[in-house]
Amino acid sequence: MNRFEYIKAPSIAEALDMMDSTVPEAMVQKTDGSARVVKAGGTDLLDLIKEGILEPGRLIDLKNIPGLDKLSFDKEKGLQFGPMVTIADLEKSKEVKQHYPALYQAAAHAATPQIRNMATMGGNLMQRPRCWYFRSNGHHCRKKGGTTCFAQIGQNQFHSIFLTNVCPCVHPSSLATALVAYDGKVELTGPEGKRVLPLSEFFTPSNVDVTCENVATNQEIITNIMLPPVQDSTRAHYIKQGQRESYDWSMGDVAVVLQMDGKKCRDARIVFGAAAPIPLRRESAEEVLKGKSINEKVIEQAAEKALEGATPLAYNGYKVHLFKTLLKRTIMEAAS
Amino acid sequence: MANPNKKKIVLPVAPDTEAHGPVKHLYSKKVKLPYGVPGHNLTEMEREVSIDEPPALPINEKLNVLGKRTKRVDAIYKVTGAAKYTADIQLPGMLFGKFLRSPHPHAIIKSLDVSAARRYPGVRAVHVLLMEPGGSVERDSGHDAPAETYNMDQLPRLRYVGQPIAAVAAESQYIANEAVKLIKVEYETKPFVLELDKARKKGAPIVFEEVIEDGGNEGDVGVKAADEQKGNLRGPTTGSFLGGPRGDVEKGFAEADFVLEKEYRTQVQTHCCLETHGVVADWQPDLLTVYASTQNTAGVRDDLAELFGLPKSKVRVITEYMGGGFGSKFGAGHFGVMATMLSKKAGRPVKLMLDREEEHLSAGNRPNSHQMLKMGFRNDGKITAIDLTSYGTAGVGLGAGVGRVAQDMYECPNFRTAQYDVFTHAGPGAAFRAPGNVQGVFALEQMIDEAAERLGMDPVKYRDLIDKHEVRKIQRMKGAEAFGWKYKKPGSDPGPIKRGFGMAQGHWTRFINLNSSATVRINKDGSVAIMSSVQDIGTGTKTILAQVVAEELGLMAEDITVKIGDTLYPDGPGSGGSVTAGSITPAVRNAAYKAKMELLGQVAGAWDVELSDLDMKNGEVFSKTDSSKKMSFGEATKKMRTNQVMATASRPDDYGGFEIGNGIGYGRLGSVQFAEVLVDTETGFIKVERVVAAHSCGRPLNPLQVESQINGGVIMGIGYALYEDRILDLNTGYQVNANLEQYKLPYSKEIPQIETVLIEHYGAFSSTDASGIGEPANIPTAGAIANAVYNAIGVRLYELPLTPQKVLAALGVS
Amino acid sequence: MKNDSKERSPEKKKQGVSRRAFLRGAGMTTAGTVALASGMLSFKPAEPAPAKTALMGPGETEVSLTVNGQQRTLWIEPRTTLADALREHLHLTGTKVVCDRGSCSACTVWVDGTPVNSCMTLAVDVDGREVTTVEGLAKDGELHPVQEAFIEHDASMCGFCTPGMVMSCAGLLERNPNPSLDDVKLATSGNLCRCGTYPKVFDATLAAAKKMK
Amino acid sequence: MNSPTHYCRFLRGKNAYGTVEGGDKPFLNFDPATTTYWCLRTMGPVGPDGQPAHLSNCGNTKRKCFAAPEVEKES
Repeated sequence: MNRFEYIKAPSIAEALDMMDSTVPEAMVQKTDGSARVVKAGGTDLLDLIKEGILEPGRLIDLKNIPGLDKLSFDKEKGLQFGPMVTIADLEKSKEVKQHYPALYQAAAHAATPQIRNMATMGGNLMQRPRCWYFRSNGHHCRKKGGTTCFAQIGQNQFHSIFLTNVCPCVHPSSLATALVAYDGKVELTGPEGKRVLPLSEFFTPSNVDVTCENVATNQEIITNIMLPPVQDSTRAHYIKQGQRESYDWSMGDVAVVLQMDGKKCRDARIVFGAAAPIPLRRESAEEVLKGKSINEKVIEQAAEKALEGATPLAYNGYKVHLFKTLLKRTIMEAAS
Repeated sequence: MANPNKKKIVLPVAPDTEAHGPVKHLYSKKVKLPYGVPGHNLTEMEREVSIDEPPALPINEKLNVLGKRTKRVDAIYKVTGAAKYTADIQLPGMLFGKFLRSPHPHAIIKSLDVSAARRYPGVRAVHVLLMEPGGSVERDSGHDAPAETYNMDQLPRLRYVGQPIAAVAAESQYIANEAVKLIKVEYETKPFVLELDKARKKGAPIVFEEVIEDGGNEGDVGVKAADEQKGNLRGPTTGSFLGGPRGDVEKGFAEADFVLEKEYRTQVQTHCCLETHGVVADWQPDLLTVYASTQNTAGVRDDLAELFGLPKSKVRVITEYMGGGFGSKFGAGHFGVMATMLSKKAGRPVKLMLDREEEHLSAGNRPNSHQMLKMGFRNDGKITAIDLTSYGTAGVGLGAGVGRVAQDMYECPNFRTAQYDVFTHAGPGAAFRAPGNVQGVFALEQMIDEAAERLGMDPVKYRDLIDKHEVRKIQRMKGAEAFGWKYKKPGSDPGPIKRGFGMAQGHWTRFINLNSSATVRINKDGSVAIMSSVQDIGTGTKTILAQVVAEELGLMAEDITVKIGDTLYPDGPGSGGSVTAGSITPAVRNAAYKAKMELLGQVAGAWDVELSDLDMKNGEVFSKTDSSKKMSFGEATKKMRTNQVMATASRPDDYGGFEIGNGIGYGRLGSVQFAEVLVDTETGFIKVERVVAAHSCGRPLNPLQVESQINGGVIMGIGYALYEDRILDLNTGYQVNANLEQYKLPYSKEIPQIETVLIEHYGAFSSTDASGIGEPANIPTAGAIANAVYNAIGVRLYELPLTPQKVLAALGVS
Repeated sequence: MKNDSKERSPEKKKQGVSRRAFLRGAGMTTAGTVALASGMLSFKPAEPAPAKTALMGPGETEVSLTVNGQQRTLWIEPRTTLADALREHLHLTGTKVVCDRGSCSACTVWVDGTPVNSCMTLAVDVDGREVTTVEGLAKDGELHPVQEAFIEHDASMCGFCTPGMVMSCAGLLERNPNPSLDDVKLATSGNLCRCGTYPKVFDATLAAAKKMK
Repeated sequence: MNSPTHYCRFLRGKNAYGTVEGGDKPFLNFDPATTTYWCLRTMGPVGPDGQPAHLSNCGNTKRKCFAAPEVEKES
């Protein structure tokens, strides 16, 4: 771990004033040890620093800024929570469990209980991928400004099966899978004010910019995450498959949010986690479900459609079948 | 494939270890000892033993402390955080060390410059590993070494990522870590090979290029690196202490009604000790003190004494608590030698603990294997021939054989094996909980199950037919009963999630280390202490020693102070090979018995009675004939003439002698395990639901701890069967999962319901008749799980670990 | 690592003596006594901690926290993790560092009553907060029921994971006095044990829960 | 067979049975297939001359790095 300065920011405005880099920038452009980056729970940031792949000059801690750890639910307005809300806070919230079961499931299966107590939702959405080449100090990969993708030619059993052409790392947040399925939005605050983006537009695929995973600039901080209200017709489910049931990263996770009129599906949102460098919506599969009664045949069709266009790598072909199974099971559970 | 090497195998056994058979004693006596399994075939065995031996112990049922579920004597220090491990040692003025390690799997160091590191504020010593054949131990002497730069003739060739090159000692770990990065190195990279199959192909990069002249050993262990056909190959090994080939394998196959021939593969597993390898070394002019996380304090002392030219009396190694070793923590290690070197240079204590990545890369691993097993069977079930050829890589090291289960578990007149080591550019292997046997069982026990199916026999009943091991037969019976074993047709469950049942068994040679000594000291205040260099690596050695002495002196385990893990005390055995309980407990009991006799002799004088009239029990010393003569243990010790009574004893030979050499006891340790699994055929995921583990370890001294060790063996076996795998990047030679996040080990939700069936088995071998359990507990698990997976899905998997990828591929769905 | 009482670095001098630092210096013994008397269930800091907004580091900076009921002041670099602060500076080596990345939970301590990984927490982040380590679990010479049960059920082997396991399991019982086996497995699902003590950890924790009723 | 009567004093090994020491100390009952070796001088599986440490090589008095055993020191 390199030496760094540390300051507790008293307010958003001051934090914005103090920061000068995103974490990706500090790893690619501003690598001279002077980068000033914000820190929330710190679980991912410390990991990067300990590995020696991030050497910031200053950490700006957001924990003391009042109001960022609030979670509120309103039947009309939906769910809203600040970036400093922890994964454990979501897991423990009765409202989340009752109204957003897919989000609850994702929270309950993320990381370890200890990490869930520490990791914040802002940090969770901003965290860097877990690709073992990216995380290794011995591999200067594209994501770190290099020219080689070691995963494409190397050990890629846990890598992506979609959007694999530039960097096949998978997005590390399994909570994002559920949040995107619920059509969540994120509020970014900068010196000029706030902007609100659907989460589906927040994440950046590697073929657009390989060095970062989202659109937040070095003058922006996540200040709110919002989910729309759920209807009486909303049905949702989330399944995560890790190699282990205990603490593990996802090999594949699926969130499905359906709007059901009786047996008939009015609307559907299907998102794959650990399938691509971003939480990946499968619109083509959603179209299969829309307007139909959910039965085994329809589900089968949706699963086939959802995996169309997959480009698995040398060692992760199994994921295609895995996702089909997970998707079928998730739809089945959601609809039942 | 097998090498039909028919020449006589002469094994390198030193002349003084060849003697076996009962030892002739100058003064002997005859004792009757329990023999067999209570409830089955318990009888008595008369043995002629030395006159010094204590009287025979009855079976556990008739004892007060031994065989009883006894709380670990040091548990309180573990649950409160008071236990000090090597990683916790802090000495005044202590420095922190850090290694520079190779970033390349194969390279020559063109030049190396340590001057910037040496100048870095807070750095107190730098040491470079130089290759100077015949040179002195101190290859970079003193603070003011003239050479700040080194050239390629002096420096080692690098053969794996993580190979140590140099190290620094500094005022803090941060400074040491930073300074190491300032060492300037110029590398010339070379082609490398990581894969077992590729390394043995013609044209593969050669790990050791020079021909080694076979310097005087039988041909089958020579390194023939320059031979293109055999590049990177060592071997084959065709024999072991259990003998060489037997019978005529070709004739055996000709006599068979059917022959099975299959290939099996196992992966590289890393030890993942929770406490990493490391030491704190404190070089003082009159004594070198080393706190070491080791399984063998005496071995570390001997290594350092030899290397630094010190008398053994001037090296003290201490291991009060240690956080797991599993076979990998033997010897002083590169860290131990380096820390000592740095401490000597800096004149201050140096702590050098590996970090988690270094632990994976350089602290050892279980080599992988590619086994070609061919067996002939007759329709009546008899095995007519076994032919096993194996290749395995321990990286730049050796020892990748697959053990001796195929040779020795089942009756078969015709056997041969050819076991090859393959060199690759990866970190060296190390002994790992039942070296070879775990790999071997995965192959052998699956083939036995295939034969049983072919014969239309229940796998348990089939083993009853071909396995002559008496105790294992009882284990199968009791285990099957506890499991509710019923043969189920493979793949017969409807629906995508299928249940399967399987079993496998293993065996382990009973090893005894005769270099096992201990002192028992009884103080005038009634306190009692045990002293030995033997260490408790988490198996519970401290507790069983306390129990043994408590039983002898009529006290309770908690009355005994156990001071072990310190080479100031008499030498104990290294804790590996499941030797510890069987080796050190008789020494401790014999010492306790001697001390007891000394104490009773002094009491007899004070009371004016015959020594033979006195005994101890329930905290009292009493006359066997005069009930008025009785006092508490504490009162009795007050009568002592001196402040303490002390006795030291060493492990005598096994009663009845040894089967082979000076330490291979009669009677193998058998183990049988049953597994129940669920296999999700749509995702490929396997869940182990239940394991019944039937084991024996001679006289179980503390069933509570035996159970814990069996649980541990089963859980480690689950990791090996389903999750663990060292994954190397084939383009850069790095281990991509050198952490505890991507190197997957079982955690709480992977733990099945485990039931232990413990068979008490008396062999009349020693004054405690105890044996170890560490290894036997780990051997059959992966085989049992593999058989259960087959039973669930009806398709057999021949390669570990049994990942979802492999299950789906075997089922033909992806 | 460096001794706490060593010469102070220039960064510290710049900060001057704050009111809090003065109070702490004057009343350390009293604060410790108060915290002990208030019992283990009180995780509120003895003194509400106003946020320090001054720039700290990169050299040593002052951090003050309550550890096992006692107020402690440390001079450490901001990069120092809580695990290192406890082990190297306060010599509380019961907390173990195994993976050093939050993957094994051997370093589990409670911050304001919540189990966290001390290897992934910066010590400066817990300034003014209350930390409980395995050494602080026993109260008035009485072991925590989970510790008692671990001894009784042989839930430690080599013992290196044990402090983390104990903190996870005791933490569970503080939140949920009536756990199921699944609850115990969930609470320890981030705790790695290579010796394989899990079955006995489960037994011990369930037994401790029964005893606590 | 021409098995050496003694081995390099710096050769060490580990098999299931226990540790194996060089010099005049005996090589204990032995399974060549599962014994790992190291050289005390390099603390790795390779001798100072860059060749593997193994029973078949380290009894070789012609090897550049061979060191004859000394009488055991005990005091």
